[in-house]
Amino acid sequence: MTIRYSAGSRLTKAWKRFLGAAVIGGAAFTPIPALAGPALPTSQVNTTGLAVTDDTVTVGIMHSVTGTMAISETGSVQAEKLAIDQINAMGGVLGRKIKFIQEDGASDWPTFAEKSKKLLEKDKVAAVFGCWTSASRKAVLPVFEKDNGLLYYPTFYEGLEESPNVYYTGQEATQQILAGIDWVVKEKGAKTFYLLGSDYIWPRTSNKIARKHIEKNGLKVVGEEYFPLGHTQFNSVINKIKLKKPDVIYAIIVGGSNVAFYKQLKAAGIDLNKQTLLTISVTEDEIRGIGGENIVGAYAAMKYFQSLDNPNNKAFVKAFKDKWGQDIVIGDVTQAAYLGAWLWKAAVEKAQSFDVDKVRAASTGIELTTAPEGYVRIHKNHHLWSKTRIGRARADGQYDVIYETKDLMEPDPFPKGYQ
Amino acid sequence: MFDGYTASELVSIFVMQGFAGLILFSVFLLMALGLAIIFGQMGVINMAHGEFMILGAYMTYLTSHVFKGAFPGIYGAYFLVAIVVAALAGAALGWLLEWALIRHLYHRPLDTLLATWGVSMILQQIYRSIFGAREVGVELPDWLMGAFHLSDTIELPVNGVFVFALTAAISTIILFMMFRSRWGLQVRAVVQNRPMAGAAGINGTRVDRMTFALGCGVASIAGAAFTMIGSTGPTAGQLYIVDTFLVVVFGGAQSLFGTIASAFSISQSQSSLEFFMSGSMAKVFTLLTVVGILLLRPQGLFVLKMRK
Amino acid sequence: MTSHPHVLPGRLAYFTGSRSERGALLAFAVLILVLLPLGLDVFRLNIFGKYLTYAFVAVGLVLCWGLGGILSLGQGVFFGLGGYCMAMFLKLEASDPVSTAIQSTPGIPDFMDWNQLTALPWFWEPFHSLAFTLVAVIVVPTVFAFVLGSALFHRRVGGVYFAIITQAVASILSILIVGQQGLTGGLNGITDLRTLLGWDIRSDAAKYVLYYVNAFLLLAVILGGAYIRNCKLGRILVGIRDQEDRVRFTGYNVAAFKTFIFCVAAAFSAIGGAMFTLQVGFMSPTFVGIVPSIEMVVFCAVGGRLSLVGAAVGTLVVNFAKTTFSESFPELWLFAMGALFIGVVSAFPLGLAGLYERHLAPRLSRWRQGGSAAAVLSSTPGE
Amino acid sequence: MLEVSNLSVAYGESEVLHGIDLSAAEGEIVAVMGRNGMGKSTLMKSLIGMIPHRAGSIRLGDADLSQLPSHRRVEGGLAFVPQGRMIFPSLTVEENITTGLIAHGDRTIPDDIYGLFPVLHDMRKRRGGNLSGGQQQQLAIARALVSKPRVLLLDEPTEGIQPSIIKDMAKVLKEIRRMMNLTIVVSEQVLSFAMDVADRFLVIENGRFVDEVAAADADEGRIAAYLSV
Amino acid sequence: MSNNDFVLSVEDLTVSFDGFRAVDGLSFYVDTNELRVVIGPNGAGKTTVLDLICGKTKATEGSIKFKGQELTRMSEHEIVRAGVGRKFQTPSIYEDLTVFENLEVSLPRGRSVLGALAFRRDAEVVERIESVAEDIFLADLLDERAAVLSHGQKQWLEIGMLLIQSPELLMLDEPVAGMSLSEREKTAELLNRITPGRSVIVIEHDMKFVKHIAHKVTVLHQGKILSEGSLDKVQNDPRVIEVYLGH
Repeated sequence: MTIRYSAGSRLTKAWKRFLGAAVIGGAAFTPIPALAGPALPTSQVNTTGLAVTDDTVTVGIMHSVTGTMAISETGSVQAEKLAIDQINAMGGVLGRKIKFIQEDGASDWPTFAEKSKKLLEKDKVAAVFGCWTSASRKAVLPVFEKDNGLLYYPTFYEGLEESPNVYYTGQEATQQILAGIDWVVKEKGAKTFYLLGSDYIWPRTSNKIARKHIEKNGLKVVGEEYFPLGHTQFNSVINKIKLKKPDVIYAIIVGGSNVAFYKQLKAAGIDLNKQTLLTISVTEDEIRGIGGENIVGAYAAMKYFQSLDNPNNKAFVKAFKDKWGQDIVIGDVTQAAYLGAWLWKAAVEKAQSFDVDKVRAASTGIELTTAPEGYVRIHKNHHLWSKTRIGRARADGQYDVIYETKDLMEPDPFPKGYQ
Repeated sequence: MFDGYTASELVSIFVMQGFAGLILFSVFLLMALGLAIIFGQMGVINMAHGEFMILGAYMTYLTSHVFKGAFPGIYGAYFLVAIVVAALAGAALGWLLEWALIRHLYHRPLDTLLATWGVSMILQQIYRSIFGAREVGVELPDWLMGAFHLSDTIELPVNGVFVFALTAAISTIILFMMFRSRWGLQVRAVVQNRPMAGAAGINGTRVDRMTFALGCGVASIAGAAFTMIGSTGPTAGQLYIVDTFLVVVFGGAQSLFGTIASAFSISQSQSSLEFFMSGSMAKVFTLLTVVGILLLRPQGLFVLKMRK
Repeated sequence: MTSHPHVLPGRLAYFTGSRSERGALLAFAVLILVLLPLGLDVFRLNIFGKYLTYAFVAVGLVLCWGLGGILSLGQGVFFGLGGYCMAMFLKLEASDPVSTAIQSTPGIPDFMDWNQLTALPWFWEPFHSLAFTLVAVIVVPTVFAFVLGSALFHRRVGGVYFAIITQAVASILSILIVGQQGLTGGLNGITDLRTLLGWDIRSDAAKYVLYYVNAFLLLAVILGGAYIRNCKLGRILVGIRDQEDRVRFTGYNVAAFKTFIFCVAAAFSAIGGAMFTLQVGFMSPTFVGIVPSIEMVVFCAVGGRLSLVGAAVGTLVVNFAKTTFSESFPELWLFAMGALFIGVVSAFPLGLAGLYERHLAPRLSRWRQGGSAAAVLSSTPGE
Repeated sequence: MLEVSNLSVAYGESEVLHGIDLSAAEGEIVAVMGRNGMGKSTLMKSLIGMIPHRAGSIRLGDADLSQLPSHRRVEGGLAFVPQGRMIFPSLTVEENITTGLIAHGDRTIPDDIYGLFPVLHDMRKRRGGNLSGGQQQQLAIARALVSKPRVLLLDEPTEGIQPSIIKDMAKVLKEIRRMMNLTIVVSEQVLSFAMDVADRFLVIENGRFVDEVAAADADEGRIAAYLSV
Repeated sequence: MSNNDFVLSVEDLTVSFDGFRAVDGLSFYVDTNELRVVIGPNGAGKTTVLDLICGKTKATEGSIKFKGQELTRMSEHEIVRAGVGRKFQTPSIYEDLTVFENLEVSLPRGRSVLGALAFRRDAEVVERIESVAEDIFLADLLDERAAVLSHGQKQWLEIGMLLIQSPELLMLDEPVAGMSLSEREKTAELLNRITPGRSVIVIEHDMKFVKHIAHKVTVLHQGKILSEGSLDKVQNDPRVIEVYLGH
């Protein structure tokens, strides 16, 4: 399932893949952009009427800044703007500065569809960085497919999708889930699991995969429950957990419900230093709302934590804080959103064109060694190869990274045997 | 359904579920009290009720920050201060709102509904502009953490006990104010016969404003209490509004005792159902039952019998 | 003061009503049939088409709320039910075994497959038929409204209580749809709808066609609403709103009339929902909840709760403002919208149409009729 | 003391009081006599401000009360015992009386009130709605008196009251007048009661005063002609 | 005697609100072609009796038979359809509609939902409405909004709205309240004109008016009949004098 790479062979393999891809050759991809040379004529890099001039290229940022989802999507907007700033500071893409048009999806799926139509059909943007919930992505998907747009989608999500017009820069479900469960089984000797989730497709699909994986390993799921979004009363399920005494609470609760869940868990006397809890939905962003003291000791399985100790990340965190304030926290999705613009830039430069078809053709195999999470590469199924890490929540709202998969996890949006 | 539980576990389930129901009851009642005062006594449909609750939550958040900065030594006490601050802030805003808007709409209850919906949108955006779109966490003082261990398997969370106690206290105070204070006397007189109350020398306008402010203040106290168990974000208030209205209507709009009974029955049924089915379905069933009973008995559980 | 001749020429006149109504309707028809299609590109036109689907709800509310005094805060339920019926048909068409070959169970909608369903649920089966679907779009929401309305109105639940209960119903249904995602598509809704009997509904040509279908349906609904308002039933409704007891003691079964108009409003909303699905290409539970339901009441209130055309115009104005505002000042949008609510409700209870009737129409008629206006004004009431 | 001039009241389009003039001296008891529907209650309600008047003035001493809301008129020295008593049924007797204290911010019910109406003291914890008609009438009067009025308005106090109690009521009213030196304006259609209490009679028909008689010259037959069926 | 000979027979009718018996074992009978006036002091239960007959209030005990049908078990609109019309104390008309429309809405044709939808304003309808309008002195005001009518005209309009339904029992609660003297005279003339062929019950205080119209007078006091008979008889009944004048 995962493919091993040695540090040494990584570049070579990528290189071969790169050559294998039948695209405009020559300009070797390098994550450190070349100084802007003589820009290619617009007529050559833009044959489909996108909003590209001799100096600028226009992209879209489309997230909710109002409504219930604004809470979650703010970080993504900030990351995307930071990436665009940085790229512009380095000379832009194909010698053109990136201009962005920001649209508010207002936490409302039809609005997302309407705004994506506007961005693609009126503004003719070269790419869109946006969406957060699956529902909003599902709503805009037909628009992107019909208008042949390009969407970089940052959120970890349920998989079950592979659109030619979308690049998924967060992890799909198996990447997060399998590594996490394997780890908890191995390290904690877990035998029984209690699965919890908010009531919509991502938690349900994820728990389905988790359950299959748990049962494949001969272990047991002792409970599985879902709650309406925004639910704030978890006392009943906490009582059940207390009685069932599972080895692991596997929680995929999202949004405001998290706050209630962890506070009530703590208040009920469940100490997460003793009771193992593994989540794939709580990033540093969510902890701000939950309060570090309420979740300290919990484990999270995802690909990025703010505390990751590598030079890429240090630079990223610093730049992010310099731009958006020192108090800010950066979660997994924020980092994934940051990757979007860079991946697009790399693909455009490889394709030497903004044309969507050419960018898409160039994308497979694009790698980013400058990614804050370390290294990512675009799989031909439009998802990213990435490592999965386990973090342990600290009282200050950060995670200690205590484990990472040795290998990159292969994205597998339609996992055989887990459906 | 009970397979796999031992007898003692079943007892524990019973006790702890009962207590979970009590906590839910406290939450519902706290939410509904303010509304019961405003809707039940004044006939105003305040759709911004949820936003008044959130105001209380944000006040708690601010108070905790002030304490962290200025009085770290007595940080644990911030929560009690926060409740007072929340009550005052809610009452002040309510006073203002009544003066600016509500008093012009007393004879058009459905229009108060629409206008206060507009108020709720504006308040949400104000919160978002001031506190940001993200949820803010309020750190609970240590003394509210943990659980009372009654037995090996029976544990009652301290904050749950506190919410329950707070609700009991607030309800008692409100009942006391309604039925023992001169202000409550005026409110009841105005509700029963507004023109006659005026002819007896009671300033109905002032009573209205105070009543509205009190209802809003209580809503904010509920919001402050919610920071212990829920989230604080600009839009969190909307989650509660339907439930809250149902509690009040189900209880019989003009009866505070009805509100208490209705909060109790709704919370207990939801809490028990949650044990047997998913949270979503439990909620659907509870709401359906409430609506069903309201179809049979539209005036709610309790009606004040009065001859006109 | 307006003086209507009490003998109307014939039944057809019920569809148009007074002179100013005729004028407003004509102007609106010109706007949506000629000016918008000429002035807007297909993208903007499609967005206006979407707004026009909300206008169905607003027109229904004029009958139910403005005329009959029944404020429903659950119209999203009917919009949603109509939309879902249409979406189920389109989804089944999009889920043929070939395009879904990748699934564990090909031939069922993708979200069912994700939720481990291995067969199509029974209530989906009839939605293979377009004829059934078209009937269901109207009948399902109407029957639902009938059951709810007759239960509530026979118990004489009205006013605020009715509003709160409809709100609770909206809340229940949206939790149910989100909770039963294997059957309904959950929070995502039913997405990725492509063709109607093989005709690609996403093409520009289809958007024009659907826009016009929608526009004509809306005009038909407005005419139907005008008929109801201008015929005897409309006056009975006004009577119920203002003097319910008098109507009851005139021998009318008040509950039956209330139920009827509630059903009509539901059916109108449902048509809007179905047209929404066709034009936007998906249906989502976000329409069933209380927030959109209340917003639709506001569209109606802004346009004028007593004017059919006014409500439709109000819907366009508010939504257009929302799009424009939220493009330029997303943060300010909620302030503007909130202020609009408060302003309309407290200062202009009759909305835009009220402003027109009160300020513009008299001036227009004076301008048109010249001196004869004085005669109208001088006709004093008896004694 | 009380000076009402040119008072007109209309319900919607139709005027029901057409320019009433009424004055009452300190310590005087004036009876406004008339059958149902002649405008007695309308007059009383507009005096206390429960319904708005279209024109005219209401002066008490030096103060013009006509533009004030009801509770300010009570503060200004008017008190009202309405037709049908209108006590607050779910409030206790004590609470009902207390509502009258609020205008002047007083805290306790003066003892002489219970002295006048001992039955109210006995029943002070009972709900007002559970009292008999006569007791409710006493309660309504007590509620009015605790606001320390200079002018007491009573609207058909005998309605629905046993004849024996009516006699007592007349006595009590005169006692009150004596104790507090009050001006009392009472609307009535029961002649015998009015004859018992009033110093002067005004007869109202169709919104106008049509006759005025001092008690000394009162011809029972003359007034009865206006009232009898 | 057979009570079925009467159009309306009310027997042992009682209604109590929280123990208070507003109507207390009342029995009375009204014949066809009869105009009955009910008088009595305020609070005697006059309006409550009308409420009970038309179904607005449900009786605690007793029976109300109208042409042999038991009204206490029927819903309000069924009672109206059986031929009972009732005018309220304060004129309740549709102020937003014209006089013509007020009468049209009251026309018994198109009483079902579908009937109302299919209702057509044909020559017959217009003729009927115009003739009733003539009766109630509003022929010239047919196209005015009802809101602009004088109080007395509103009273007439409500009477007209009942007349147009050709009820066999017409109940009028204070029909001349707020009317000028000349209006009262016209109303008395109207009532005398419409009584033949039906029964009319009127609650009224204006004794001059009562004198003009009453065939028989019933005096209610504290929910019971105090006296009944010709106007002369009740006016001289000492109990009536006592209730009205005291002593």
